[in-house]
Amino acid sequence: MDFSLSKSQIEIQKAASAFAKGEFDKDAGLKMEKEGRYPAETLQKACDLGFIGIHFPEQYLGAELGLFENCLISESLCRRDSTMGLALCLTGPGAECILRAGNTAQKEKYLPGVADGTLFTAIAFAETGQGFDLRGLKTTALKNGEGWVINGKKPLVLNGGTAGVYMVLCQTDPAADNPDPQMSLFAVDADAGGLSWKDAGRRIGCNMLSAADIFLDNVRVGPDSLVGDKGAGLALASACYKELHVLLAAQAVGIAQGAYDRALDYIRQREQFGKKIGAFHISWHKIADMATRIEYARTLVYRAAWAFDSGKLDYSLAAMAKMTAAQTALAVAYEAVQFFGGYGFTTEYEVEHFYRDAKFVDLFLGSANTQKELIAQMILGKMK
Amino acid sequence: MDFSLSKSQIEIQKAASAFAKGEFDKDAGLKMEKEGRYPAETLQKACDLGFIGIHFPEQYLGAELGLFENCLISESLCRRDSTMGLALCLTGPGAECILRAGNTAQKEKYLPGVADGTLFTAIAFAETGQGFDLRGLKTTALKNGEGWVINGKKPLVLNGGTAGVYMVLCQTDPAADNPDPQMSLFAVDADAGGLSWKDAGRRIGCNMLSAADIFLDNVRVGPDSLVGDKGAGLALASACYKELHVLLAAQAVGIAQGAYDRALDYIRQREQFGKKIGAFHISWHKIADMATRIEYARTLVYRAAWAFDSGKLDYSLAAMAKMTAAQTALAVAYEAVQFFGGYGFTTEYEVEHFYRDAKFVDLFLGSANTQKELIAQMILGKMK
Amino acid sequence: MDILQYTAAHTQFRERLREFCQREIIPYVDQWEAAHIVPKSVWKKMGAEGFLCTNAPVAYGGHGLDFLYSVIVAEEMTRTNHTGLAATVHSDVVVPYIVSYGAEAVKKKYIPGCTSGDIITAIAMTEPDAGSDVAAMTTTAVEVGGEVEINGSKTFITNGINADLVVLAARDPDAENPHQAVSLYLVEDGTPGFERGRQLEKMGWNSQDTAELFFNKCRIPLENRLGEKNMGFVMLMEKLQQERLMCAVSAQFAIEFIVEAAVSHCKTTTDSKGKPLSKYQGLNFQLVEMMTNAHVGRVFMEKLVADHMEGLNVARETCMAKFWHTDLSQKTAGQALDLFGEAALAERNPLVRSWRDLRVLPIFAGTNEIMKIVVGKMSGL
Amino acid sequence: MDILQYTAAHTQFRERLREFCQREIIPYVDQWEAAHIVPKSVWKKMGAEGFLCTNAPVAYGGHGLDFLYSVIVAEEMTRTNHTGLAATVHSDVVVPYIVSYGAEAVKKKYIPGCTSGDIITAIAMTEPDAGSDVAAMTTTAVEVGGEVEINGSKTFITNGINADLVVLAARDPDAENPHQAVSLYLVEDGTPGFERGRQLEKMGWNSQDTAELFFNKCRIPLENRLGEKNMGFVMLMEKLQQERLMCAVSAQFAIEFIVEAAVSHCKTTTDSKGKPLSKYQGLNFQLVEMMTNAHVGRVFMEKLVADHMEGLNVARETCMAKFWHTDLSQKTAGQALDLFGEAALAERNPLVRSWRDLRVLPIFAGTNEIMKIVVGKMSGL
Repeated sequence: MDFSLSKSQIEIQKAASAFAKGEFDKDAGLKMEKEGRYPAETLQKACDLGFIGIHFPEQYLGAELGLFENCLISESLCRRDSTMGLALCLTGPGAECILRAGNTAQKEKYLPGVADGTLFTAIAFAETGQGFDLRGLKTTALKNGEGWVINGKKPLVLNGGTAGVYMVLCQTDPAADNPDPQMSLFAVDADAGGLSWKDAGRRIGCNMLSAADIFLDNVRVGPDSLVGDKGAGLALASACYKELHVLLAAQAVGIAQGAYDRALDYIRQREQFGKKIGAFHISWHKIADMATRIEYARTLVYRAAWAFDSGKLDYSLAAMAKMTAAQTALAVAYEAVQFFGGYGFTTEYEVEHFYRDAKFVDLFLGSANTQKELIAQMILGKMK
Repeated sequence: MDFSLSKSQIEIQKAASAFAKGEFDKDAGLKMEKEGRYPAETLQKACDLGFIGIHFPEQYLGAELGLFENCLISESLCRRDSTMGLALCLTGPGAECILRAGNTAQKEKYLPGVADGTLFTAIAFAETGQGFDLRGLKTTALKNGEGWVINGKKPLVLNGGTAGVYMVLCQTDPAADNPDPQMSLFAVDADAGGLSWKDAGRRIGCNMLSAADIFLDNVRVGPDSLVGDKGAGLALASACYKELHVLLAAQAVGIAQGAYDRALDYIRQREQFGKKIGAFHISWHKIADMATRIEYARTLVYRAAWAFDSGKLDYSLAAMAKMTAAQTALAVAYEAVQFFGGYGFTTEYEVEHFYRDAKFVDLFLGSANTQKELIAQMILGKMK
Repeated sequence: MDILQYTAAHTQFRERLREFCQREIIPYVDQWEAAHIVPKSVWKKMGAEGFLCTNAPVAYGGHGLDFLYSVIVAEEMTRTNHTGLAATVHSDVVVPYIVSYGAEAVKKKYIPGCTSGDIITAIAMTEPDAGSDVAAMTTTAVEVGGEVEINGSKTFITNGINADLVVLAARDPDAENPHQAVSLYLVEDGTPGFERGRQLEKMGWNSQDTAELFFNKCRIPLENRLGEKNMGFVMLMEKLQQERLMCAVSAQFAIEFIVEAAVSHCKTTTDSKGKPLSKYQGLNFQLVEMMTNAHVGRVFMEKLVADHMEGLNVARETCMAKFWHTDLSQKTAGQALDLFGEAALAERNPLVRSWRDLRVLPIFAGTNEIMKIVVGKMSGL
Repeated sequence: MDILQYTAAHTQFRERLREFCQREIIPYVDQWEAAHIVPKSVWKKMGAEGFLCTNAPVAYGGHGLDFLYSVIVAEEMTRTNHTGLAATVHSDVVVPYIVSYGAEAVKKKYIPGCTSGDIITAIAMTEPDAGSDVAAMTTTAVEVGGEVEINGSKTFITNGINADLVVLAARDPDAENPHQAVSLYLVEDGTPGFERGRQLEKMGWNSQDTAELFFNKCRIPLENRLGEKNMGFVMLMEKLQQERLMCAVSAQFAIEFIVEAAVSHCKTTTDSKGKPLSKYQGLNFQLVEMMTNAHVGRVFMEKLVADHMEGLNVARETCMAKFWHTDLSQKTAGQALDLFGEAALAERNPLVRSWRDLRVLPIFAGTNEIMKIVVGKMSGL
């Protein structure tokens, strides 16, 4: 085993940190978070420097690197500013579907836009009340000549309203008796007739990006909209979740580290009862716990990212990484807020949005309950 | 980064697992645990196969491998049987002092015996009431001609009574005003006049090894007993703890994995209320938690072992590994006992001693409170 | 056994109040959250219907009702899932200082307005650089002739913008012992030299007009001092039991509110095969644990309320409750969001507001770390 | 307020019992732990001094005292830090079956001996392959003529070796509904066909003679049936409230015993500079948290005991308490060992025995998972 980053990985990490340090303005960030505005200029610069879509092939403006490098960037950006980091790293969650399963035409159509910051993408898989799996989705795509007609609704889609394309998971054989109903994945352009959206309002975190409920009302799409094979939708969605779980986990590690950095700075400066907060023994216990959690979460997340790039990541390790890192981010950010006391509760200091963003990452694409389902399915699922 | 084991590491791991599978007899193990007997024959075989002292240089019967390989062996043996594993892996906790800091004569005198199973060693550092550090030790070693006279007592020394040599940490300048009092480390042979011991009885776990209170009453040792430099005792003891913390952490991972293996087997077989325990949804949640903890603990421990072998392990990462792995072993073994129900509480099934051994590893060489002290010292200690 | 003796009158009061909340509060909460303040008119409505200062003596214009009415108000207000109309802070934290320590004339002057809702009160203790450390207070009060001149600033003041009357803690700059240097004063809105600072923007409590207050050569009549000079610290200590108790009580009611919502969500949300989430055993057990903790918390809280009503000194147990209940509220709110899953990402889910609002409970009225220090000391550790 | 009304008589009883434990139990515990059993003579001593079956009616030879005396016995026995002399199981779990369901003659025959300690009782419910699943019981009882023939085996029977009288649950092989198939019988020691199996070796409870019992064509008189035929399940359910309550009660007392020991250790153990461990804030807070949890648990437990004494149905709350208290006991015991550090490695540290003994509490009398299932059902989830 070798736990050291390669030279080029260290360079990427340094570059991302330097970029965040140079471009993220604390006050502007706090304001944008509050107002739910998108940092468009910063995205442009991030794209110019190649941070977005670094895992894309070169012909689609990527650097042909791996999930590992993508994770290093995510971690560095979120460490500097949790909301800004999420905003920059989650412009293209649907792009992974295209990248991993799309055909050449689809890649050409969508990937360069994601990499140069002109296109936001969205995944619209889940629906209300499907429990832990996606088998019960009600959105249908029915064959109509060469193409398809899509009907349904998808609640609370991240980037809803701003995305140029939606990856929509649909039932394509709703009448089938098959206990594993046939699902397929479609890339539906935002300007497709019949697609509409309604802003979903502020969220618990990640407020620089938009979110909306998406309505698909007799949306007609051509055969070229099908991503991957007909009937492969569930597998593709799961694979996409798997990659995103690791990416979110890396973001969570960044959030945890950023909250920790701020807490450590604060308790080294701030005095209470005549001594630095950091000199209180309870601070020692808390800091030791926080640091330990960050170390084990980061190490696990790196392992998951490495496994993905080595072609051997299973659902269970991805889910473990997501659950562990998100819970670490939450616990660390919680204590950071507590160290700051009353100030920690105000939006003047950053720790409160690190805490909310940690909860966002914890819930987004499945809370711990969902992750446990995925893990146990791998271990015990065969038993039934 | 590369999270895969090398070919030779995989072979070592396989060999250790195969050895444990072939040589550890469940019923004999339960009996020896209960009676506190040492598995001398098994140790002999383990030594013959080179599992003990694998990290020693070849001239001292080792394989010149690293802490990493030592950890892999520890993990594999403890996984098969927690108590047997601890018994085989902890015959020589004092040997690390000699290996890392002893002179050639000391290495020649002690290391081969440890590697061939004829010599047990012990560390006798801590004393009652020294709080979190070792600065307040009362055992003294006073210069006497060329040699030293040692007086003091060391409670609850593992391998006390069976060890051939004790690594005794002493004050060598007790009158000094130095806030960091001068301590030195001595290798005291068990047959030194004035050294006596009193059996400390059964422990919460690790009951195949002995433990005793050690009394040093005007024990005269020669100049060749001093390990490392005069005054270097505290640093050497800390370095020894650091290596042992990682080793204990690997043992904890093995204990966790072994308890998990048994739980998983059991819930796949055993029925309650007409279905397999493993089919109850709460089992899914528990197993997912257990598996996740094991993964992050193991990954962190491997990283610490790798860091040691790469010469860059700090006290804090070693302490994190110890704390995380021990708490994982405890939590996992606790749930394993719970899955077994009433049987889990009996000594007929192994999970109860896995649980007790987990608590042993958790407490031995410092509970979480001590580990947090070490971690925070690295982070906040400079502040004061 | 019933630890608390609710009578028919209590029940009737609760029903009236619940109806009031449904009518006058809940429909407006979103609006107030956006405005970061509640209109003064709603305080007056609440007063007019008899829900403010229930515990203040009739002789001074209060309702003279027992402390259980305060508990009922706390419960029903918690169930409105907003914090702007901080009636409990007003009626059960601030006004009791006036009742206990105000001169006769002062009581007669202010308490009727506090009861009617014409006077909204706030307590100003915390300072920007002092945090939990009362001994580090820098706001000064110098008594000269028949007046007192106040200089300094306060922060994190609940009802800060709306407040018509502020109970202010300030130091005597000449006193040597910092624990015998603090006095309490009443400062009216409009007094020259008393200015509001910024309204604080926060993670939660968005309808609450938490603010900074500034005092610059602010002069008030000497009769507005509460109690003896330099005895403020003792008075604060004396009243902290009830303040911290109300924290624990509010946390308990929030926990119950959240558990009910989580149970209802899990019972009514079904998976694709019609199985409710509550039948998934892993989630079912979480609900059971949440219900159990809520039940344990309820018993602990009721016992403490009963002891408090008997006038017992339960300062130690109250500090325990303050951290125990507010910590549990964090855990419960987090678990509830997990049960909602992605649906809990959006603020349109009311439990997101609960989660955000509750985060301050382990911080204010003495952080939970301070509570543990106090309990440790009182336990002889 | 005092939730439980301890009188001077209760206090006097407690003092007498504590003295008895100091004299007759604590000095011998190590011996009994090594022997894996307590001598029958100590049961008789305990009976002779009036500490057994305090709650059984005077008319049948019991002491006719209120349930608080049972709570006192549980508390004082817990403080002996051993489990061999399982007086609570005898007096408050097993004998109540005889009191409630025994025929007049049966009660007169056995209860005086139970009270004097001449008859030690056990309850035999659990079977090797059934675990918590009563419906899977395989031990059969066939009533033929005036006799009952019993065949089968039981395991994990507390007081199994010492028991002179066993309350046995067995199935009617002809009954169709497994929940209306179980009857309860009294089987005396020495009845032909009733054999003890192995004494079970366990992680803890080492002085407890937990054993397997075998019944092979074991014939008992029909009058030894408790209550109606095939109504055993209902009787078990009826008595489970008290059994589970006693689990929670014992866990609570163990928690308090451990917290006291941990506090005392940390106050008296000093570091090299004379600073007690309890002054290290990280440890100090742990002690405060342990004390607080113990206090919360005490209030919850007392309320439940009071309700139980009033005859209320608190089955749901009792199941909550059973898992809440026994889970807390695990956490508390673990934390205490951590505070002792390496000194807690050796069994000569009494808290190691507490830690080992307590581990069974979340397992027996219905695992904590079963408790959660029951609470969930009773809560309509």
